Amino acid sequence: MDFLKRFAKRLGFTLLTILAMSILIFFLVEIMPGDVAQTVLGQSATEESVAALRDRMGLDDPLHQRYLRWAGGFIRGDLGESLYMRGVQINTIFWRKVGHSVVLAFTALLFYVPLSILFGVFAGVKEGKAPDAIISFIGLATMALPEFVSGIILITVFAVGLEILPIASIIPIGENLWQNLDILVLPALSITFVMFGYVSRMQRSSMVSVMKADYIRAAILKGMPRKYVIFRHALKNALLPTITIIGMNMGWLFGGLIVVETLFGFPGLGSLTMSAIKTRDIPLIEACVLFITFIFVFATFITDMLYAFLNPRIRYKRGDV
Amino acid sequence: MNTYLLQLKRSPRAIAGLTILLLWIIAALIGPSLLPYTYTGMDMNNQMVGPGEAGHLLGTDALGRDVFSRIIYGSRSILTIALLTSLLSSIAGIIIGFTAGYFGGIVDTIFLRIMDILMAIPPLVLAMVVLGILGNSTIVGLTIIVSITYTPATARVARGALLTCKSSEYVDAARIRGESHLYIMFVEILPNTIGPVIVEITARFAYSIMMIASLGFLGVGLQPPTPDWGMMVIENKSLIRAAPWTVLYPSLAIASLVIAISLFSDFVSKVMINED
Amino acid sequence: MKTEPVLEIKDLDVSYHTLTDTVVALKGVSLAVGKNEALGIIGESGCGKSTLFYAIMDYLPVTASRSGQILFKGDDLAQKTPKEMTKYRGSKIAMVYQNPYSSLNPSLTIGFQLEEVSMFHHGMSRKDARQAAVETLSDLHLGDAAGIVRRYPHQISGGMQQRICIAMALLCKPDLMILDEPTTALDVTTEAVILDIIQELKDKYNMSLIYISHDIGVVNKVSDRIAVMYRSEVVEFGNQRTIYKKPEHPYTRALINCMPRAGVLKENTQLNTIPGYVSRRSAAEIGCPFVARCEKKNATCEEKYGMVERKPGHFAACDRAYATDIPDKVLAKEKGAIPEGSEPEHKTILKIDNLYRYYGPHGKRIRALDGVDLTLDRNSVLGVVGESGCGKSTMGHTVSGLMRPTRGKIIFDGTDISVSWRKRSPETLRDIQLIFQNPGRSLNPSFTIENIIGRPMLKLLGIKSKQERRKRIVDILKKVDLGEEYLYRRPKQLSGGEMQRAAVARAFSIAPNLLVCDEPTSALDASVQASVLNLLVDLQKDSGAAYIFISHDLNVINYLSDYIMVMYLGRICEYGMKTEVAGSPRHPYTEALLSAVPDVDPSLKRGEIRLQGAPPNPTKKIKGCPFAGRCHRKVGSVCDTTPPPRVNFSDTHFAYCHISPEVLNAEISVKGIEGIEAAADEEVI
Amino acid sequence: MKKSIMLCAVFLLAATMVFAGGAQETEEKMTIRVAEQVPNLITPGVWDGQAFSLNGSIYDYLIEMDAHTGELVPSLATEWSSPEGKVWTIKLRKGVKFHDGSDFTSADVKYTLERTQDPDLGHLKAQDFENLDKIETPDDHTVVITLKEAAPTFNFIFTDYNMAILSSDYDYASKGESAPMGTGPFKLEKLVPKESALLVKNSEYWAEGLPKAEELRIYFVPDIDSSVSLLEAGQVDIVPQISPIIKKRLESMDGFKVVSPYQESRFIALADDREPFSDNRVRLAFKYTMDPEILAKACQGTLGETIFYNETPIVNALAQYKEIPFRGRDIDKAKELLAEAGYPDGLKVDFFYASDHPYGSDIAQTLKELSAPAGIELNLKGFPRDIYLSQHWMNGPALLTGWGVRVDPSMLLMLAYHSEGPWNESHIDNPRVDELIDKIRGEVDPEVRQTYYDELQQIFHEEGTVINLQVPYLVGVSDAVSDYRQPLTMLPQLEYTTIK
Repeated sequence: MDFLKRFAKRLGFTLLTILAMSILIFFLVEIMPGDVAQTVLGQSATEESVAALRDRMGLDDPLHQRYLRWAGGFIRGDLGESLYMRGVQINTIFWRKVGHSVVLAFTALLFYVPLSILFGVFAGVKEGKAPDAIISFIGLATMALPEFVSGIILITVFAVGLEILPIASIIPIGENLWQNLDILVLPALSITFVMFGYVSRMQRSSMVSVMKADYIRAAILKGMPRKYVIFRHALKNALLPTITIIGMNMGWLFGGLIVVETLFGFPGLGSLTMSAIKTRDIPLIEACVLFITFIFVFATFITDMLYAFLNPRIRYKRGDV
Repeated sequence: MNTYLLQLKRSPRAIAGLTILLLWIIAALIGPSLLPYTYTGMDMNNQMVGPGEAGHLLGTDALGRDVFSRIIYGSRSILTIALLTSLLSSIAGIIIGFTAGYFGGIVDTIFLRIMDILMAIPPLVLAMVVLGILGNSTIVGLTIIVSITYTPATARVARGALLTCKSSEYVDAARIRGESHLYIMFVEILPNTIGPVIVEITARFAYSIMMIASLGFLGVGLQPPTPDWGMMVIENKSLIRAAPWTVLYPSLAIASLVIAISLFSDFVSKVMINED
Repeated sequence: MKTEPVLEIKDLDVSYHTLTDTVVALKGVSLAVGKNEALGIIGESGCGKSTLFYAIMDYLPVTASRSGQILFKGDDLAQKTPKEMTKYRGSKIAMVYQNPYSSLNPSLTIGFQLEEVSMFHHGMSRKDARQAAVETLSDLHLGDAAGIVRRYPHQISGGMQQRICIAMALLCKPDLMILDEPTTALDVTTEAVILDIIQELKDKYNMSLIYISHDIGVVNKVSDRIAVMYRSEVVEFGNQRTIYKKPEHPYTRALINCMPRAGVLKENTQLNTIPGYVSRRSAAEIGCPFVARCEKKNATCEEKYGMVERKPGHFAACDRAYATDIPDKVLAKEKGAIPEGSEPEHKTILKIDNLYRYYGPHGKRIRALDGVDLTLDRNSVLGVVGESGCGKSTMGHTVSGLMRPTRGKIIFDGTDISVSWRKRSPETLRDIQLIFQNPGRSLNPSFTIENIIGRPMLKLLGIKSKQERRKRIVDILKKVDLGEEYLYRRPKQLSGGEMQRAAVARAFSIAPNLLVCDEPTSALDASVQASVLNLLVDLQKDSGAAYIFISHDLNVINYLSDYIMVMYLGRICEYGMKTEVAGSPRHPYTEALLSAVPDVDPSLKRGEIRLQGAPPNPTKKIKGCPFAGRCHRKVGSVCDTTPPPRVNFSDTHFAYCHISPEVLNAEISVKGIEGIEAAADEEVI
Repeated sequence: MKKSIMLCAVFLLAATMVFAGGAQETEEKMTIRVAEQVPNLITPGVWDGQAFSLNGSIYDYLIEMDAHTGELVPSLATEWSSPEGKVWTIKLRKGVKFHDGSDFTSADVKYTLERTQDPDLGHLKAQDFENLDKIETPDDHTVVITLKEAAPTFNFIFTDYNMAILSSDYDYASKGESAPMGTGPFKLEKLVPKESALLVKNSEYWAEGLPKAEELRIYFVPDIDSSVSLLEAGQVDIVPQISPIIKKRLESMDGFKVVSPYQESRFIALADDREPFSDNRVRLAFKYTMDPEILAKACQGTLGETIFYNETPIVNALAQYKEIPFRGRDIDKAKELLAEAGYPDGLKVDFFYASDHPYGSDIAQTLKELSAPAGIELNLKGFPRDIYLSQHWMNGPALLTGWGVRVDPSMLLMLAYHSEGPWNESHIDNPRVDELIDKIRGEVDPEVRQTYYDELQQIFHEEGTVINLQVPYLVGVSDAVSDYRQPLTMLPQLEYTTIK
């Protein structure tokens, strides 16, 4: 079936992109100015102690050798030793934080995907009328706010004003995220603002174009009531492009994650990346950035497959009867 | 040209967007010279005074600097960067997108692969990693880095616009006249892709403002004391309870500028797209 | 009218209100359709025929205003609310649209879209509905009905999709079926099959029909009575035969004279053209809509204007079609027979032999051109005709240099040009010009006409001075009767016909020796097409250039060409002089093609040859004759195994067929384009 | 279909309301909860001085300082003596055990001291201990240290935060970051690097009745505002290193108080080895543009109370401090001096600082504003702290660096102001200053030593290369906390602290 062939081709291509990504990130981080060992040992380190550390960390090996060792480790899930905190394996802190970020991202998705589809469809159906104008304007306005601006507005209203939600997202020691779900609400809402604006506008325009299609006119003139035509005929075709849009926007979602986690101090992958960059902890930076791109590329791949699966034109080959 | 003005008159949202944008541009051009305070002047007796007090329209920040003049001056740097970025990335995007789209074949597939890879890293992360290491940079540095992260997106749009024109018959007609590739690309096709390209430039303008503000917020914006709206927000974040105006007004400034541009670019896309 | 009308429209007005002005779409339209009667509606684009059926179905956009009565079996649809209309839509009045593919929902199975009609209107269960659907499909001669029901729209061919749409309309047993140009997007042979089916179903379910089209030939095949519309008004309404034989309204007469049809050849008649163009109608305009372009207008046209019953059952808004006080401007040339021996002197300019062109990767190679050879003389027209996918456009593109042939030789005026345009010498580039099908896309929208036409002069003729170029442009524009003011206009400001004439001007501005026309008039209305065809004929007289004229419309080919080549699946079926191929076709496919051609004269009868199925998949290698699968005179298994030999009927006329020449010659039937003269003029009802 | 979407949206909103309440913590054991900055390295020796409460509670020191009186009090060392400062005899406390059960003996002290000279460790106190000649351990509880040159105040070095006493047979190189182990009042129970640490009471601690609390929870929070909101939400009791703005807010609310145990220094170093500050007239001109009042306000403090200004490296809390009145801001004098030095129309100079270090960017921007009228245009170059330390510190014309407090000023002078000092950031090369520093280190008699200090401070005032702005180290504490002690050694003594 050509669907499987397409699946295999796309999967291969996605893995290729990830490989190319890892090479790009590795060299991008490597060429950064400043001597890593010098930074670790601090300003007082003597020349020979710096040289000793460089040797121990294999910083002087040829570049490709170091890349292979690092990539090998990454595949096995061992992200190597944190340069900054000697003796601390990146794994211990990395995967917990990734877990938190995935939960936050998922909550944001849970908020904005149904909402933007609901409003997008509603605005599309009522094209040109009052609700359409209102929803489009709201969409435009929220899309224009960077995450931290909407975050600050949310903080002033909910955390400072009404004081019903925590201003900072901290997990007390010994507890885990699931016992403190309230720290998820404000960060997720800040991301929802931007994503809602973008996706609802896309959903609206896709709904509008589907409503103008010939087969909708044919269905109505077949005597089918308008509501039935909207749900059974229009919705299925209108939702297809939205899947790809959500997939493509994962990049924005992760960009937004970093900003929001910094604003709320949320212990996720975003704030870990920020502190990694600040402390120039090279292996940690590489791990974080590569993981973000891995999720992003994988998400696009999944949405591609979902689109191909749900779209009969692609799923079934053109068989002549 | 008058058809555009006619349509403009009929869409209130576009007018609102345009007026706010023009206000900001005027503020950026002549604002700083009219202000009573310089953006770095420290009035240490009036630290963190509220809006309207002691002659400060929007109050002062922790160092006693006038928030209003810092915002006005900040508009100058953010507008210049955003303008330069959207122009730079669009021009680069057109050149790359056109060559790839026009010649097709391997050139095109290589281009697409590279674009996929570059687009795989969220632009904010890419810019942050580079800026984070180089430390606070100047307007030129920020512009170059943000333009590089946006070029893949504009290149893709330019390529799309070219492909729609390339398949039409007037290009075939030009080919069998023996016209050169450059002539076909930039004399025959370019004028017809102006619509989507202009739409892309205005959209990119709005996105780059958001990006620059976010980078400032993450602490990798402009070198102090040049006011950078994003930096102003993060610097005064700890005052959110004591002096909320120091955080709120820069945020509202960012919001108003970005919304204004989005409204206008929304209008431009409506006019441009259904025109050709 | 014999029976009580199923649908009666009285004084229907529809106008669209844009922000700046209001445009009239329908003005005072009155029509009636009897039970089991087929009403054809003819009109060029922009005459309001589509608005008519939207008005009937109350599916007008929100900016439209509608007034007048639409009586369907007595009750007035105009007063119905949208909710009540749902009872009428689909169950009492059903629709069939122009492009079948886009009228079917791509992500729902065909079965579902058929069942929902009967489930909704007749309250059937899904199982019964599916059963009804399968039965109706077999009515439409669709083979594996059970299989089709499970498939998606993109998995079946164009003709098949249109039958599904008709089945969908039939499923609710409507009293009235409205068809809006249902076959325009289909091939001639498929169109003939669909038209037969419609005719058959009309009688079987004794439905009444409204058939809307711009092509008189197609309408003749189906309708009993015909209404002619022009600029939002019905100008003539009457029996099918009298409309053709004795039209009352000058527009109807002019429209019929514009169309190439049996017996009309470039040698003996110049197509009648209607000067000017269709302008939008503002609310203020009164009187006859055709007055601006009518050659027979006189003082009475304003006041005495209105629909009058000129003859029993024949209404017209004017009766000056044959008025003699103003002489006819366009007179048919003396109708001499084509002198037998006077073939144009042989001076071959183009020779193609063994031309192949394949597309796509090795595995799935599409054989667009599968071994074509021909010769073309200077100052002559080669008409290339065939259905879609037969490779005619590919042939045009390889000759004009857009594409490089995969194998084979193209010799032009002695030089080998079987290479793409990049490697051709400037002289060759100047000598061969191409005119495209879609006028709107062949002129660069952001250029003025002056630099569109001027550019080839500068590039290929090297005329540096602007004044010199402008002078030449002006007089070439005059030749295509476009005024000097067109120099500074952009393509968007021109009508379809004007754009195509500008394209022709561009081609002729550098005096080419060979002009390849790829279906130049199929996107144009009849009257506009006529002006372009006349232009091509005149320009050939003084330039002496050779034409390769590609089209799927046999009437146009028959009118214009000297030689005709019939192609099927990338190969030549039959080649010969026009009189030979169109006059007395030999190859079974040419016969089938000719019999399927809808003709303007309703009385003309043609053979009833209908081809079943669709052309085979182009990617498969064909050993025998490509037409074997569908041939109605298939000799036997030899047709499938061995490629048909070349059979010569005269030194210019040959075909590739296994049927022996004797049998072919013996059976020269009168199946030619002239058709069988109607036995006697049936009395005009 | 549309109904199902509506349902899902309603469910979502309901879910968030339910969680808004958050789970309340219930515990009965007395627990001290501290919100610290996120530390980089915590292994003693390379520990760059963040998260003091963690190491302060895990490790013990030979000598500690009384938080109230400031005198040195015996800790692991019961007594220490040196007749002329060259040979030091230290008696060690008996019966002390490490958390892993091993005994505390003189071998551990010998290991800790010799570890400072370990080449590939890069110990921060390596220079201070170059003076070591040999270390003898006559018995398990006595250590005799012989120095190359006499150092009467050598004993102060043992109070430094990096001189935590380590067990000789514990592998700190690999476990120092993930499982620190010492003799201190609290034992490490669980450490999640960069996130949190749980310490429990060391039941066999050598001081009876200590520590008072059962448990010590430490959260590592990257963002100071988040820590403060935890304090206000009652989820933590102690938040060190808060900014003066937060101090103002906390004091305005009841239930909280702000403690200021000691002062940190912000040294503005004017490089003596390169243009333009190599010329003392330019240095003086820069000093004449200073305005301590404005600088204090920039740091949200008030001059003389929380913020102090002088032009010598000696912190005013120390006995050796000599009060020298401020020369006054005089722009014309500054211009005059600049003209004399060959800069009639002003000059442009790069100013490097750590942009994310407390007070850093505020002070930098204020200095630029103050010096501008005199024609000195500071080109501010801010970098994240670690890039600043690794690439720009020690090699810029003008630097702003944060320095911790040293109980014995001679240690600081040796490190930063002796011409061969390893951290001589201003590249000062003044023979008289070198001579005075050597004399101070060798002089046994305090009065004579003080005369050298006075002369040194006068030289720094007139031609020094440093401007010292002392800023308060502030700790936010909730009222539930009693007896929070943090002496000049910067190590909080949480063993005394109790929670109501």
